[in-house]
Amino acid sequence: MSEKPRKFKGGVHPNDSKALSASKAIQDAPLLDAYTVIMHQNIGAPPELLVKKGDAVKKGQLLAKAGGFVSVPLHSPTSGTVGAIDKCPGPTGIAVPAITINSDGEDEWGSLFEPISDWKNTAPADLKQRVWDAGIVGMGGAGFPSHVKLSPPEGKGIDTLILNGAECEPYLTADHRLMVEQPKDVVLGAAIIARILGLDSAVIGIEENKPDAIAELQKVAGEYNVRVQPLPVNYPQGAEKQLIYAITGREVPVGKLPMDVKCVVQNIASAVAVFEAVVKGIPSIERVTTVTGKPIVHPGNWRFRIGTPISKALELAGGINEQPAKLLLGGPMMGIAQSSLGVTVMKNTSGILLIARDEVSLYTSEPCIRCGRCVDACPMDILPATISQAVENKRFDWAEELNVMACIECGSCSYVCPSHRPLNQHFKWAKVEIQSKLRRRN
Amino acid sequence: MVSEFLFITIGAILVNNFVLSKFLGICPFLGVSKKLDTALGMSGAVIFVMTLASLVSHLVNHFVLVPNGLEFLQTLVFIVVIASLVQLVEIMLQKLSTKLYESLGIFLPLITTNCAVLGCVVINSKAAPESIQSTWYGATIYGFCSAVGFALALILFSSLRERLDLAQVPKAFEGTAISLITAGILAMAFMGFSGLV
Amino acid sequence: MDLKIILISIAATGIIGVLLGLVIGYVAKVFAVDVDERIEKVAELLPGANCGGCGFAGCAAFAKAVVAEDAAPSQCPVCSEDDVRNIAEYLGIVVEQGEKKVAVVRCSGDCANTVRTLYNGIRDCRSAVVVAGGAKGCDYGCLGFGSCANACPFGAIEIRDGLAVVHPELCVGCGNCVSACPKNLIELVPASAEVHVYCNSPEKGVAKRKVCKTACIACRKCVKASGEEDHMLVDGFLVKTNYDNPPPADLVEASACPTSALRVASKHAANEYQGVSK
Amino acid sequence: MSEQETSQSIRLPDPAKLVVSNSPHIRSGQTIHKVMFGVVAALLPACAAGIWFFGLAALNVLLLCTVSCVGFEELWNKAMKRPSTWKDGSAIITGLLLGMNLNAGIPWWVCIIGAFLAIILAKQLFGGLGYNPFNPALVARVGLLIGFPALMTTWNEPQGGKMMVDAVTTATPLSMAPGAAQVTDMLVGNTGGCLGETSAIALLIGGGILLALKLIKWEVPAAFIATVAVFTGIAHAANPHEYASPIVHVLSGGLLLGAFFMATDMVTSPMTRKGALIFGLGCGLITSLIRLWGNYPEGVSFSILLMNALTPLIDRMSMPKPFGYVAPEKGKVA
Repeated sequence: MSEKPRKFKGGVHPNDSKALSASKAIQDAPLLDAYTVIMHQNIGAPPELLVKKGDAVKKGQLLAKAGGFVSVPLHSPTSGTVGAIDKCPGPTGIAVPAITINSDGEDEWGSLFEPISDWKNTAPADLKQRVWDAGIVGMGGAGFPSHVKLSPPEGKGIDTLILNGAECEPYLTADHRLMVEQPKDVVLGAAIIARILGLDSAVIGIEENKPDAIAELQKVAGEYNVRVQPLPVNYPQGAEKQLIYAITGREVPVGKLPMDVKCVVQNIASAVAVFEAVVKGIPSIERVTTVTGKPIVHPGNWRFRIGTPISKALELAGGINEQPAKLLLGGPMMGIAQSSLGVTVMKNTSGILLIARDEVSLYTSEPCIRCGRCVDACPMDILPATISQAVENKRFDWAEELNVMACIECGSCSYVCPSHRPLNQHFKWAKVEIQSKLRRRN
Repeated sequence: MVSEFLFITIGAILVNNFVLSKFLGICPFLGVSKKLDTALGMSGAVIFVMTLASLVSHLVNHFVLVPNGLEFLQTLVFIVVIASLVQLVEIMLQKLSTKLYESLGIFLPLITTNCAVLGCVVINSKAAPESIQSTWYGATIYGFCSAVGFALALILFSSLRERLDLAQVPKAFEGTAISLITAGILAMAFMGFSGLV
Repeated sequence: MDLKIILISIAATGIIGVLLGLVIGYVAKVFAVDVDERIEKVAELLPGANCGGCGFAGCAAFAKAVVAEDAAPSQCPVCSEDDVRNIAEYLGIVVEQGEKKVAVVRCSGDCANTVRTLYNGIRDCRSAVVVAGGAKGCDYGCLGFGSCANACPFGAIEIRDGLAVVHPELCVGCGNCVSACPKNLIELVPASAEVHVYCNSPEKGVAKRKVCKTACIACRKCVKASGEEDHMLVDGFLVKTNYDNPPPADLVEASACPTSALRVASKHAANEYQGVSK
Repeated sequence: MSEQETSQSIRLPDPAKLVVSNSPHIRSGQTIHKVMFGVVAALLPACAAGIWFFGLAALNVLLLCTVSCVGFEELWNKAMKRPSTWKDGSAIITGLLLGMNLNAGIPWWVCIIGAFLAIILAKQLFGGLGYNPFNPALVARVGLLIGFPALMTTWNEPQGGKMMVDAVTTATPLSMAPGAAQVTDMLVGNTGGCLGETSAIALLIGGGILLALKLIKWEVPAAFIATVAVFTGIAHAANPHEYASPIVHVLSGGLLLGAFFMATDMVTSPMTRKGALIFGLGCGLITSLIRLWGNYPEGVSFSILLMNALTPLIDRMSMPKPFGYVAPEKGKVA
C-alpha cells in the first residue's frame, strides 16, 4: 500500500465554505417536546412497526424491528408516549410514514445493550450482531445498513478497511468536528469494524483541508494499527469509488461494490456509532449534523436526536437573517432540496444547509456549447454533455450505450457547466428509465 | 505506375468524390444516412456491388461488347449486371443479417438504380485506352475506390445527421431540407481537395 | 449487316442473362430464407401508427404476432371494427370485438386549484418526479409537464394550466400515456362511461383539501344520488366510478359534488368546470 | 443564547419561497456569456494589428461583419419568435472571425453575404448556438472563396499605421516564391493577407489569453501547428526550391488564426482531449496537403471544415472508457 494517494481523474474545486462552522464545537441539542421519527431510514426493506399510538416508551426502546436482512431496527430518541403514527414530509418531497414520540421530559433510558468493553476478545459475529441491533446505517448520506457492508460473502477476501473522513462536500463539517473532538472513538470504532471483518488494520482517508483532524487522529491512531491518510482536496474525493482508488489504486468495476476489490468503506460517523453501540451499548438515536449556510445566524454543529424537525434545528442555529433560495438536506453538491420545514433529522442527515439567493444559479435549458468542461470534470470518465443531449431527446437507449449507468451523480458536471444545464437530473432520469426498462424485460 | 494508382485512389475518394463532387448516388446518400449503423451496412453493400460490377462489366465490355461492335448495348448490359449483383447481395444479406436487411429496406434493391454504380461502370468503359483504368485491375480498383469515396461520404454524413437529430432545427427545415444543406456544406469543404490530382 | 448485329446482340444479352440468372438461382438456393407473405399483408392492413398500444414494438411486430396467432387483431386499439374484420377474413380466423376504451387522467388539480412548490429543472414529469416527487403539494396529483401528452401519438392529451386533460373524442385507447405517467394517474376505461372522479389521492379528506381545491373528499353525495344502483364505489377516502355499471351523465348534476371532483369527461375536456373553494 | 432571544426574534425560512431542484445546488459561476467574451477579448490583439496594418478599411470590414452578424441573428430570432440571443456573444465572435478572414479591401456587400451565410445558413438553420456542425465563420469564408475567388484572393499591401482607406494590392507569403518572405515581417504582421491573419505575434498573444483562461483545449492548436510544421518540413527538406520552409508555413496564412481561434471552436470540435488531438492532427494533415499540392494556396479553412464534418465520428471513436469499465462479456447480450 503506497503512502502517496493517487489522484483520480477529473473532479472540481468548489469554494468549500467550511469556515462557517468548522471551528464550532459540537453542542448537544436540548430536549424537545416531540420527535417525529421517519420509519424508513435505510436503503433496503422498511422496518416493521412494534408500537402503537399511546404506548409508553423509554429512550432507546425498540420502535420497529428490522424487516429483513437489508434493514435496520429503529429506536426511540427519548422517553415518553407514542403519538400519531401518520405521514410527515419525507426528505424526497413525498410524504412518508413516521412515528411521533411525545417526550415526557425525563429522557430516561430503557434497558441498554450490554456494553462490550472487552471487544478485542469478543467473537466478530457477536460484534456484527450488535451493529445490526443498534440500527446503524451509513451516516454519510446513503443510509445503507452497516451490518450488510460488514457481511461480505465468503471468498471476497476483504483486505482493506477504509474510513471515509474526506467530507469533500462544501459547507459540511460534522465529520470534521467528530474527528477533532472524538479521535479516540473514531479510531476505536475503526478497530472494532476491522475486527468484525477479520482485519488488524484500517485506513482513515482525510482531505488535507482538515489538518487539525489529521493531527488529532494521528496522536491516537498508531496504538490500534490505524493509518491516517491525508488526501488531496478534490471533489468528489469522498465518493466511495474515488476514495478506494486514491488509497489503494484499485478501480471498482462499474456496477460492482467495493467488496469486489476487497475493500470496505465506512463513514466516520458510523464508526463512532459502532464504537458507542459496542462499548457503551447505545443504539443509533442521535447524530452530529452541521446546520450552516450564509443565511444562518449562528452556523454550527449539533448532536441532534433522530426525529428532530428541521424547523427546530434552524431555531437552534438562531434562525435566518435573509430568506434563503434553497433548503437542503446534505451538502450543496449532492444534497436534496426541501420545500417543507417539517422534514426531520434522519440517521443519514449529515447537514442542514441554507443556500442564499446569490449563490444559486438556476438551471436553464440553454443549449450545450460542447465546451467539454464536464468531460474534464467527470470523475467517472463518461461524456455528460452527450448523454444529456441524448436524454433531452428521450434517447435512453443511447444514454445507456454512453455508460450513463456508471454515473455516481456527484454533480461535478453540472457544477462546471457554463450553460447551466440540468445534467445531473438528466442522468438520474435516464437511470430510472433504464432500470424500469430492465424490470419490464425481466 | 504506382503514382497512377495513387491518382486513381485519391482522385476517386477525395477529389472527384462520387457524391460530393459528381453528385451521383444522392438517393441512398439521403435515404440511408439516418443512422451510422445502417450507413455502414449500406457502404459495405455498395463497395461489394460497385467493385464486382466494375470487374464484371469490364470483362463483359472488353471481351463481349467491344469485339463484336456492340458498344450501343453498354447501358443495357451494365444494368443487367448490376441488377444481378444487387440481387445476389440482397439474397445473401437476408440470410446473413436480417436486422441489417430490414433496416436497409427498400434502399437495398435500389442500389440497382444507384446511378453511382452505373456511373462508375460507364466512366470505366469510357476511359482512354492507354490509361490504367482500361485494364481489368485498373477498372476494379477505380470501382473499389469510388465506392470507398461513396462510403466515406455516406458515413461522414450519417454521423453528422445523428448529431443533427439532437439539434433543434426549425420546423420548416427539419429532415431532408437540413440534410441537403449539410450535404452542400460538406461538398463545399470537399472542394478544398480540388487540384490535388 | 444489320441482321447479324441484331442476332449477335440478342445472343450476347441472352447468354449474359442466362449466366447471371444461373448464378443468382444457385445463390438463392444456398441462402434461402422462409418468409411468410401474410405478415406483410397484415402489416398493410394495420394502421401503421406504430403506437405500441397493442403491446408489441410496432405494427410490423404486431403483424408477425397476429399471423403466428400469438395475438388477436382486435388487440390493436386503433383499428376500426372493419379493419379488424378485414384482417380476420384475410387470415381466416374468428375474432371477438373488444370494447373501445379511452384514457382518463384521474386528477383535476390544475395550477389554479392546487398548491405547487417552486420547481427548477427539466420540464418533464418522469424527470421531475426524481426531484422532490415533482414539486406538487399533492403527492398523487398530475404534475402537468406533459409526459403523457408527448407519449400520445394521436394528440389527444392537452396540458391546460398544469394539468393533463384527455380529449375523449381523439383518444383511441392505445394506453401509451398510462405507462408514461410516473404518478400512475391514467387509466383506460370503457368509452361508454362518461362520469369519472378526477382525483387519485388516497389521503384523508382534510389533508387533501389543504393542497387541492378539487380533491374528492369522499362525502358520498354522488353515491347517495345514484340511489340503489351502485354506480359509484367508495375506496377508503376516495370514490371511484364503477366501470362495470357506469352512471349516466346527469349524475354529476344530481349529486352536486362539493369540490367538483366528479366530472363528465367531455365537459372536463371543454374546460367547463372550475374549482370550488370553500 | 438566552431564552428571550429564541422566543421572538428568530426568523425561519418561508417554505413557499424555497426552490426545489436537483443537485448540485452551487455553481462554478462560469457562463456562456463569460466564455464568449473571453474569446472576443482574445481576438482583439489580432484585430488591432489588422487595423494598424491595413488602416481604416480593415476597421470598416470588421465592424460591418460584426454588426451584420448580430443583425442577422436578431432578425432571425424576431422572425422565429425566439428570445434574443446576441448578448451571449457568439454572433460577435462569428462576425469578428469572418471579418478577420477577409481582405481589408473587400467590397461591403461581400461582408453582408458572408454574415448571412455564417449566421443564417451555417448556424440558425441548424438550431442556433450549440447545434451547428460547421464553424459558421468558416462556412462563410469558404462559401465566399468559392463564389468570389478573385475578390477573395486579392490582398491589400500592409501600410503600418497610415490608416489609409484605399490601398495597393500585393501577394501573400504563401503565394510568393519560396524564400522571398521575411520571417520578421510575418511575425509582426507586415505582410499581405486577410486582415486578421497578418500578425503572428498578435495571434499568439490572443492564443495565450485563450489558453490562460482555459477557453480552448491546448491539444488542438498544438497538434495542428506541429503537424503542419512536420509535414511541410519534410517537403521542404526534400525539395527546398519547390516548397517553402516550415517556418513560413506556420507563420503565414491563416494557420495561427485557424489553429487558435477557429479549429478550437468548442461547438464544432471534439469534446474529449484525445478527440482534440486527432482533430488537430487531421486539420494539420489536410492543410499541408492542400497547401503543398492543391489548387488553393490556403487550406486552413477547408481542413477545419472537413474536420468539423468528422467531429461526430471522432467523438464517437474517442469515447473514454468509464472509470472501472468492464467489457461486456461476449455472447451475453442484454
